[in-house]
Amino acid sequence: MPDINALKLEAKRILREGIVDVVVGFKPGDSPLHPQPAFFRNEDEVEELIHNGLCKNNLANYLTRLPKQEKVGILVRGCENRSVNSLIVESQKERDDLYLIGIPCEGIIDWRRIVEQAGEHISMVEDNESEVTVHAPTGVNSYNRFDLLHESCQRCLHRNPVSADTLIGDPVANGSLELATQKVKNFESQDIEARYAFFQKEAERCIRCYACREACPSCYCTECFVDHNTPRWTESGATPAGMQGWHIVRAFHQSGRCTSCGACERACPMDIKMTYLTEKLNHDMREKYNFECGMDAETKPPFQTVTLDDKNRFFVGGGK
Amino acid sequence: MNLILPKIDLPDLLQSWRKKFTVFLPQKLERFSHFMPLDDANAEILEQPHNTRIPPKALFLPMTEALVKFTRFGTYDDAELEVSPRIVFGMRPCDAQAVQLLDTVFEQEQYTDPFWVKRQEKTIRIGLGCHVPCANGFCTTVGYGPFSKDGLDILLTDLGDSFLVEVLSESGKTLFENLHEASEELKNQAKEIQHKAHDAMPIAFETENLKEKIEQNFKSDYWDEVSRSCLGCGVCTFLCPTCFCFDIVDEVQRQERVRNWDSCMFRIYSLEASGHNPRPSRIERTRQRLSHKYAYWLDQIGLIGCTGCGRCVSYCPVGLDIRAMLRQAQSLPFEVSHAE
Amino acid sequence: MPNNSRSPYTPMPMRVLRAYYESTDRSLKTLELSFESSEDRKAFFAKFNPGQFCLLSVAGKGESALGVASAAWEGDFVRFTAQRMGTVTNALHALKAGDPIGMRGPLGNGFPLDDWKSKNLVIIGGGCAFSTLYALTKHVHHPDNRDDFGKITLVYGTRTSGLCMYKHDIASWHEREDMEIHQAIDVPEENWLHHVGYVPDVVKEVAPSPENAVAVVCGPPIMTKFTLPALLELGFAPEAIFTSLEKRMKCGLGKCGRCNLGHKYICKDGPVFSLAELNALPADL
Amino acid sequence: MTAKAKIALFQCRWCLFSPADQEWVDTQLPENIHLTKTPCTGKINPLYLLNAIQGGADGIMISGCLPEQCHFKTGNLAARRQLEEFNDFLHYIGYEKERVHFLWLDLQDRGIIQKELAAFEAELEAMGSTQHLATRVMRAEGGENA
Repeated sequence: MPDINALKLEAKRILREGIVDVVVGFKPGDSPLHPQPAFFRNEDEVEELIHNGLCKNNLANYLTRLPKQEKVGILVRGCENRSVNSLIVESQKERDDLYLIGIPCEGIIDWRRIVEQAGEHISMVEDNESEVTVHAPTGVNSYNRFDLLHESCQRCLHRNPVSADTLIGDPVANGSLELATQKVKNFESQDIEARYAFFQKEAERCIRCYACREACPSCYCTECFVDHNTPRWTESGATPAGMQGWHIVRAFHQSGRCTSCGACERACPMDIKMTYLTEKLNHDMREKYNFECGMDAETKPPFQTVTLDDKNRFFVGGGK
Repeated sequence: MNLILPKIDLPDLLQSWRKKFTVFLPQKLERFSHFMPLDDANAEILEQPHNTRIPPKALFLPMTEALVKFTRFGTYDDAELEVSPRIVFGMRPCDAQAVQLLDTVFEQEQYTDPFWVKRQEKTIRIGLGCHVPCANGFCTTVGYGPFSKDGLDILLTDLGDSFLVEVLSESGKTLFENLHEASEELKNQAKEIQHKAHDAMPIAFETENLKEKIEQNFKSDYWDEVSRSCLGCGVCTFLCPTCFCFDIVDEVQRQERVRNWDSCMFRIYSLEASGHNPRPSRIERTRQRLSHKYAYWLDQIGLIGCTGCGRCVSYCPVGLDIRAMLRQAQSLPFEVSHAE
Repeated sequence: MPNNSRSPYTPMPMRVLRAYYESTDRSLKTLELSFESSEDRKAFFAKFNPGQFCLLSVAGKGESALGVASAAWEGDFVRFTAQRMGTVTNALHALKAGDPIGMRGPLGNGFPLDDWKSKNLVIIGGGCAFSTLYALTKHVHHPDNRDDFGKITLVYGTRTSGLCMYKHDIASWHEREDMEIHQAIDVPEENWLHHVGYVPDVVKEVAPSPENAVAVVCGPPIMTKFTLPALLELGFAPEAIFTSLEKRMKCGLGKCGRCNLGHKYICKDGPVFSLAELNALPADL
Repeated sequence: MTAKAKIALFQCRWCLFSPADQEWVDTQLPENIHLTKTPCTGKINPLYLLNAIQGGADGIMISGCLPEQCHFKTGNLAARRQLEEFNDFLHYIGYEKERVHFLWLDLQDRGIIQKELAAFEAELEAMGSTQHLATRVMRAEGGENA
């Protein structure tokens, strides 16, 4: 866990010294399970700043929502740092306008798992190195932290910020590629019927609230393809075709742009699994183009670069 | 009329209803509960204290439904809708109250929505009171309660190994024909449970003058403050039992004009063809959502358009809490316009 | 299919009787629709009042709300003028005489003509929003109705002379003795004999008397915004100033929720509101 | 399958250099093949493919130019990356990979597209129709249970 006082000091310093206009972080919510993203504009406000394992949002999301000219300080974990880099590559923000306070991350706790274990009346959650202690009217219980983590965090590959201006806390051990790709490989090893059945079952619960889209830092288009009416790319209602179309294209638009932060899945009110889709794309980007999104602020994603080296990657038509 | 139903008899009773009705009751779907039709297998009757994820308004106003069938030759016909008689079992009072509120929208004298009415007429609503308070609900705050009877044909109170069955309408009566009248003792026990549940619900915010404060501070910075971290997704409105906005879209391939749930939190919701948008940012959209529930409904029917189910609180992706927002609204300045 | 059982979401069948461009730049097209069923026709005219709107349907494209631009006495047809804007209006522009079309309506409340009896009318319009005012003027002109109202003053402004709608009628109105008509364009043009300037300025210049008069304003939001204060300045009471509003609409029945202005729905409670009513509602336009 | 397999053909308008082939595509295409001509394969958005599948196509053929022969220099390279990945992705979620067929044509080729289309059609007919990926033509479940 980051030293909260060190975080506050750094946030206050950059505000005081005028390095940034606003610091994006978290503040406590009404319930201990739901800290809220918050914007600190002066030193006094920073007193409210918190950062713990229940801070579930990808803060990079707010970079495209804040006024363009503002200089922004932002608390970044591994995934958030990479999302920031990806936004810089896509010209959504200038690196010079940003100050990244890096936090090595030990994973985000899935609040729904806490509720499953301890009920919904939670008065306090203590987040320690390896254990999470939950205070509920039924009693105080401790759980293994790793088991409570959100799935995408359990298999997270890059836990440390990659290009932070300052790092609060000591770097943690990064995940293994094997673990990170296991899910995709397992899914791929199933037969086609089982894969479709899973996809269908997950997509079917969609209510088209677009929380996944809004929670994703990469989804910053002013007009999404589902909002178009001429042409209407897919059905706009909660019909099988509409729901599947949405999930296919939403995920596909993330090819080479997804940092596996899992914010989409955490935002979903219907507990729809989505990261197995984007993980597949990330896996392909890695295998085919040796590309990992957001590792630096220069490399363009594969779909933005073309090279003749590709020419032999396909079979050639006409029998050649 | 107060009857007593031993819990042991419930599965058989539910199955016996299936001869004449489609019986919807909350069943487990993934990690939450959802209203689904009962089949042969005796479903586990969910004893979770909290609500289904999707409110039962979806049984009356489906997420997607055909309104009109058209042809490419330009003829139009009503979409057919066959509704078999149904029972919705285990509706929480907040959700039943919400359906009652929506009746005032869809069953107006001037324009009645035939689809809503058809579903409504064919449905018997059996409510299950909440003897265990939920974490994020605030029904008593907005003037309703964990055992409120509005919009229900039957209200059940959990007495441990049996239910007290309060019959509230004629159509509900026929369903429980062979049950015994409850003893005075059990009736009193139920009353006590109901009062206790009511008192256990905390008052989340003051509603006095709330409407005036919201209305008078239409241009206040308050809206900017409370909406700053809002993502603009539709979770709060789609999971809300009283949100009813819909979009009408032509699905060309199916040759149907359908209505889909829509949300005032979406940018395109109010975007006009000219490019003008009366609610261009999340500030105005949040204001619309809160004002609609806590001011406009009051003007229209004199009731708060929020039944305090707490879904928007539990599932907001950024942890925005309507209770906190309204507490903050209470600190806004306002002038008393008419003295008593 | 019996008509009385139709759901309020299902359009009635109509046919395009005439379709012609209204403006020289072809951005405005007028459609005159005839009824396919006589029952529908009777039901429509039993309810119709100038100021109301209808939802026109093009199968597969959607619906669009348009104000009715004809008076009931003109004949068994309904006139609309559509500006080419989005998907539906583009489809409307592609229609020609004889094509089928769907229509729902009349919807909304129209102008409160009964309250206006024996008063002078000041009619102020701008651009294509003039259509319902045209219907109003036509209605009042009918000999049966003319004596119910006092003097008519009409101010109609467009960006250019080419964008002026219903040119033939408007030209003839200049000849009429029972009305005063002021036409305006935004920028000077050759051979233009009328006012040059924005509508609010023209209103101030013409200075219609507020004495026993009501003013009706329909125009683009920016014009309305500046015309209303100009009228107040001239001495019109907020209760005597009326305007017709529009917002994005879907159902037209006060159900789909998007056209609300505070607790009122523009489709169901409007679209005509007096300034006094508007002042009591939030400025959510 | 009783009816003929429905094929959506996306064709880069430069890839059929031979006027005879182009004329055949423009005028004599069998009815079960729906042609969409694009300025370049680079213009083919994955959404077009989705639309074709959801519109009820049994298979999709994309014909374009060889890498060095693109009229716009690199349009087909971009298309190759995206469309290949899209196909892989659809396969991942349970759509048969064989239903999307890429035909990269050399400008010197003659008469190939006819043969390829016939072969593709036969292949699709052998595979039968698929229930994988919902189509827009299908009606939604009456909306009874949301």
